[in-house]
Amino acid sequence: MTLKKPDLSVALGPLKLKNPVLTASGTFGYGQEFLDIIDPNILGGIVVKGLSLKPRAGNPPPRIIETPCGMLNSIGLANIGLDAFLQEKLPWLRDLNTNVIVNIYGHSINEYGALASSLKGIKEIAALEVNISCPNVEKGGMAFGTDPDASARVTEEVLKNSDKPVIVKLSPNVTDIRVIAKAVENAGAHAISLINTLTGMAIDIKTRAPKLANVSGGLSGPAIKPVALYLVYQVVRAVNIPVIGGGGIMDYQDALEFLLAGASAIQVGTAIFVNPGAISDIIEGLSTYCKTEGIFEIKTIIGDLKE
Amino acid sequence: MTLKKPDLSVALGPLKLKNPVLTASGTFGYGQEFLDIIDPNILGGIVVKGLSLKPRAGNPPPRIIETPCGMLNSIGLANIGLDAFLQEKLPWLRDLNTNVIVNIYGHSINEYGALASSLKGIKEIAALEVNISCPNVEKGGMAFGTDPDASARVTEEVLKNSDKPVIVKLSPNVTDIRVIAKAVENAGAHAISLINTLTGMAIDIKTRAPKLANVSGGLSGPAIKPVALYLVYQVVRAVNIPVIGGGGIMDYQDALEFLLAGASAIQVGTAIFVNPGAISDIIEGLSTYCKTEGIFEIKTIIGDLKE
Amino acid sequence: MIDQKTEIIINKKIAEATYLLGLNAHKIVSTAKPGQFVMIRLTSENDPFLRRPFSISGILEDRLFIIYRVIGQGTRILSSLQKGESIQTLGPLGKGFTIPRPDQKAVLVAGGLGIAPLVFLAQKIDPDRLNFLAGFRSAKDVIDVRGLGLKDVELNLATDDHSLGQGGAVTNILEDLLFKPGRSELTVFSCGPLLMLKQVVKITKKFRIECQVSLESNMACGVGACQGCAIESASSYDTSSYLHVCKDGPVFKSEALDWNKYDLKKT
Amino acid sequence: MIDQKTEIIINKKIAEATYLLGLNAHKIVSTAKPGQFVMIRLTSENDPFLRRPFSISGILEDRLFIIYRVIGQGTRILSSLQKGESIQTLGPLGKGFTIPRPDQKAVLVAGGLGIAPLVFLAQKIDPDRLNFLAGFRSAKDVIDVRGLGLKDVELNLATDDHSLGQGGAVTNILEDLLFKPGRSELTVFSCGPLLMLKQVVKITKKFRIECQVSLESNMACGVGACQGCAIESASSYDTSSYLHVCKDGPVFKSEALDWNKYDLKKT
Ligand SMILES: Cc1cc2nc3c(=O)[nH]c(=O)nc-3n(C[C@H](O)[C@H](O)[C@H](O)COP(=O)(O)OP(=O)(O)OC[C@H]3O[C@@H](n4cnc5c(N)ncnc54)[C@H](O)[C@@H]3O)c2cc1C
Ligand SMILES: Cc1cc2nc3c(=O)[nH]c(=O)nc-3n(C[C@H](O)[C@H](O)[C@H](O)COP(=O)(O)OP(=O)(O)OC[C@H]3O[C@@H](n4cnc5c(N)ncnc54)[C@H](O)[C@@H]3O)c2cc1C
Ligand SMILES: Cc1cc2nc3c(=O)[nH]c(=O)nc-3n(C[C@H](O)[C@H](O)[C@H](O)COP(=O)(O)O)c2cc1C
Ligand SMILES: Cc1cc2nc3c(=O)[nH]c(=O)nc-3n(C[C@H](O)[C@H](O)[C@H](O)COP(=O)(O)O)c2cc1C
Ligand code: FES
Ligand code: FES
Repeated sequence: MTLKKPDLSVALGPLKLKNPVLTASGTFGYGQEFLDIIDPNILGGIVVKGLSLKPRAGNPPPRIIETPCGMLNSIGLANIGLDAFLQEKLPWLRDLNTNVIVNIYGHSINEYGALASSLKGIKEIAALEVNISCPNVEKGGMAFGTDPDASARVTEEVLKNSDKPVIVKLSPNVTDIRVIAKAVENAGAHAISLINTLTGMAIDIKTRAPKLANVSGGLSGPAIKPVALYLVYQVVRAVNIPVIGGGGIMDYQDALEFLLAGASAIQVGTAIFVNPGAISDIIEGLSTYCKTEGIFEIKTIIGDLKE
Repeated sequence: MTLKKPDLSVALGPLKLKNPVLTASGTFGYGQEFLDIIDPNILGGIVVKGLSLKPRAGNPPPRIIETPCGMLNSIGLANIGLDAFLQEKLPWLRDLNTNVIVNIYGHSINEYGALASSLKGIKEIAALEVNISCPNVEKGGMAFGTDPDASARVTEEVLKNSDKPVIVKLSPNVTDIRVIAKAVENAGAHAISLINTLTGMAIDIKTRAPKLANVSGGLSGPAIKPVALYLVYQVVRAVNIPVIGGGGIMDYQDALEFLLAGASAIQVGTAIFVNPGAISDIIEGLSTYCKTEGIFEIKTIIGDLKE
Repeated sequence: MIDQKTEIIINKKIAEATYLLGLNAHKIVSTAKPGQFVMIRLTSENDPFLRRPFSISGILEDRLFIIYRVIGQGTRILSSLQKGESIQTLGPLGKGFTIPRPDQKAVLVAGGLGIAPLVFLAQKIDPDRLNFLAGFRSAKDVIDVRGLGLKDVELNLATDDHSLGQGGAVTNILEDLLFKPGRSELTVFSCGPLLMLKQVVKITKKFRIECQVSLESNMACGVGACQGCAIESASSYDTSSYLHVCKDGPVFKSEALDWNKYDLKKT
Repeated sequence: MIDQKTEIIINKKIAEATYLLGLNAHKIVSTAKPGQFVMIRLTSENDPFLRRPFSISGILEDRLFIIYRVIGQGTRILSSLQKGESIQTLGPLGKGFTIPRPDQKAVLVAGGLGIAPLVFLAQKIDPDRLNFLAGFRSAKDVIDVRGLGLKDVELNLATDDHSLGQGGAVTNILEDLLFKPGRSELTVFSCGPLLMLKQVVKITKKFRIECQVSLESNMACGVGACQGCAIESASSYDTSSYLHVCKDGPVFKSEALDWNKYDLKKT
């Protein structure tokens, strides 16, 4: 007889996850980098580094600056591009026993569509996460994500060219995120994820120059958790599709806050840099929490906020 | 012969400050609360707690929650109201040898105007700071500050009813702060201050309820510094009126970052709670810095960012 | 009120998860009164961010003592600090207890760590006129106060798990006591978990006995500047609907407060 | 690569603002090579937030040694940690030096704290085939390496202020040395401030001598996942324009890098 364990599985629309813990795009590479320490197969899913049609070198260094309880990055979506991804990374990702979600980014609406259609038919790719919220690129990125119409058009284009569940990743740098959330919902998105980073900067008082070569960057880490949680709370109440929450999650308690706010799954990003063990700690922590609290299925606490 | 000291004075349009350090509204009361520790007269200016026409009890408790490198507050503009301010606080403020700036808040555009006209003629009030950015009140507050037209109309109304320099305090919770900044500049504002708090929330995983009775609150402290600095940098480049920068300033190095980004003066808020001595440390730190770096006048480093 | 660097002279465990902290606070001690508190900065980094409020549990020459319980990040860090290290301490803050007149008798009712401010108060009261009731969860939580300037004071103990003293709630002892004659010259002073305080207030109200309670609330500034520590007042008592624990309290007359409003808060 | 709890066995000052840290790192040591580094988590709180990279300066059984200089918040905290405390250490990371063949001679050129990775490298080289040049600002900054497994190694010292060894830049010693015969079998290994490295690269290029340098860059992950530690490559050498210090380095052949791009960076 096997002992009954708490059921951590959750659903993101058509997508089934063995647990609600995903890695956030750009913080876990392709799952290979931390292999000595983290078995990607324990995850509910892995969201790979943002992918573009052509390889991108990214922004000039310095690209990373520590800030109080967080960090700024201006990586600029450096990535190997579609072809190398398919040849070098996909074979490895295929063999994983977890949901592989590909985060895509385009300069134009067409590029988003082209990426989606290139990934069509690859059944080991569980879903697409559409990044319309990167603050570190000149064209595209956040420019789409701050405008409801453009957000909707990108979503539609990806859907048209894809055979997979489409998750749209929103930017926190907007006046009313519910407007954007509703626009992508109406455009047909299967799920929404948030938040991408907040735009910020830092100045070196010795050189009197911006610390990042790119001047501004994206703020992530525990510093932004309260902002992320509130945006997730708002979006959950504005749409009827599942929401993936994240931003500053460091431990299982943080993860629970997002689940209680209504997120169906969560993403862990910057925490991995500081503590790679955070991934397994969070999954175990959620399991122990469920056991202790007598919660048989974690999905029952999603959105169970007492107001 | 007196030794020459670095000149820390700065100008905010018509307003002259002996140094660029102001206290942020709501964090230094009326200057009396910390009197045993901080002599308000060392300051470039003090911005008193947000004032409304009628007394406001504020939001129900809990009103304050610690977050990583910051805090959330949902005070809700609790204040004694105009009459009590004039009777109980003004006589004391009058005798101060620093710029007293009154932060005003109204439910409607008319209320802003009424407040401004009630403070007309009181020569010891150096300027008004118009709060169109409080996230913790249902009506008014941020509702004005996220809309360029409403921001402009509040500004115009205050100007029409006032004989003082008018500073408009902006919200960071917007898609493009430059649009709002330009709107208030065009409406005639003498200066702009930013940032007010970012909206955020926290959830108690034991009770499963929001930690703040008001659900959401305003995030302040070092966590938000990178965001604040970038918004200041953007606004400085968008308008031709002086900018007062703040958000998460803890020490003189932080203050310098804002001055280099182009702020003509800075506000210290939450730092005071953690370290009341921060106020004098910052003023002294700036003076020592100028001496060490051979800067005779601090105004020469305002906006001196090497890009 | 002074913000001073205070050197740790002692930081030792005195009960389950409970520590006695002694600080060299020569400036703060000079004006500190029972019921007042201090705000301690735990680190010069920014996490944990805010200072932590702690009642003053006693003063010996230039030494200030605090009794604290490790409950979270801040108190965990506090418990790891060593003798010789220094921390920044702001105080004394708030309004303390109105110390009973020499002709009055005082009943102190402590629940758990609520004993902290009452120890300082007890030091100011003639042991003959003092009845110190203290409830704890279990024997291992009991704090021995005799070493804290109270060598002649016997705690009237209750433990929830019946492991020491009287079994059950400390408020039962209070109620028994008030049934005895002579209660009119009594004042009750209490600090502890909210549920206990509510019970104490109910009992003293029934017997029409003056009751002063020390309350807690989340705090940022500790001095009345931020308005973060608001609690609901009994509107009959004060027309502004909120009081501030840091400035108007932490000690309040029980009738100043609106006890019906304090349900949701955890203590 | 392993992330393990490492107990501090020594943390002592060895020169001006410079410390030797010894860790019990039995898992990491088993595969560590000269030139590799570790990422240390300084606190379990969130400020300072990121781990800090430090080169491995030597290994003795299960002990891993680091030489570090206090320059900011993180290293200040590191220097305050006591023997017996534990910190989380991730390593070994990156690609190390290509250790010279027994028939080669090695010239190690250190600038200031740049000596840290070279000490470990020197431990792997026959003292007879080793020439260890080290420049420091002043005599008080000089790190005595003899206790660090290099008892037979004499540093060829230069100090900027002429207080010890040869006065002036350490690169002058290098240049003098390379003018001597027999330079063809030499490899130069260098680590130090950017200006010095540029000089070393210029000199070795002039004499057509192989040169391996160890570089620094701001890092978040240390393992190649974040792409934060990018530096410009010599495009002739590699078509992708950035290399990553944590994964492709920190040790690079000098010709792999685009030295013209490294002007603005502070070191
Ligand atoms: C006037 C006053 C006097 C106090 N006296 C004592 C005392 O003598 N001994 C003692 O052990 N405790 C006392 N407390 C409670 C003490 O302040 C908290 O236990 C402590 O702040 C917990 O910090 P933490 O980081 O360990 O817990 P965490 O739960 O991690 O703290 C998180 C945040 O919540 C706040 N917080 C948590 N619990 C409380 C609480 N009960 N009251 C107020 N804020 C809280 C913290 O200050 C912090 O901002 C007093 C509180 C007040 C307001
Ligand atoms: C591969 C590698 C090996 C290193 N080996 C050593 C060594 O053996 N001994 C030693 O003393 N130092 C070494 N350094 C430099 C060391 O990492 C920094 O001195 C240290 O991070 C400074 O931290 P701080 O908090 O004291 O300084 P702060 O300036 O407060 O740090 C702020 C931020 O900047 C980063 N940072 C600051 N200086 C550097 C730097 N020079 N390189 C990379 N990041 C930096 C920090 O990691 C942190 O994120 C190495 C750096 C790298 C990349
Ligand atoms: C170094 C770095 C690189 C990132 N790259 C991407 C990316 O390629 N695509 C994307 O959608 N988000 C990217 N992000 C954003 C994260 O996926 C995540 O949304 C954000 O960091 C907030 O979560 P966190 O605080 O848990 O890190 C990146 C973040 C960091 C720190
Ligand atoms: C407790 C508290 C009360 C505040 N009250 C006001 C207010 O009444 N009016 C206002 O314009 N801003 C108010 N603010 C915002 C601050 O003035 C400041 O803009 C913000 O906190 C960011 O700066 P900081 O990080 O230095 O605190 C308040 C902030 C805090 C923390
Ligand atoms: S804690 Fe700031 S007013 Fe009480
Ligand atoms: S530090 Fe993350 S890739 Fe090098």
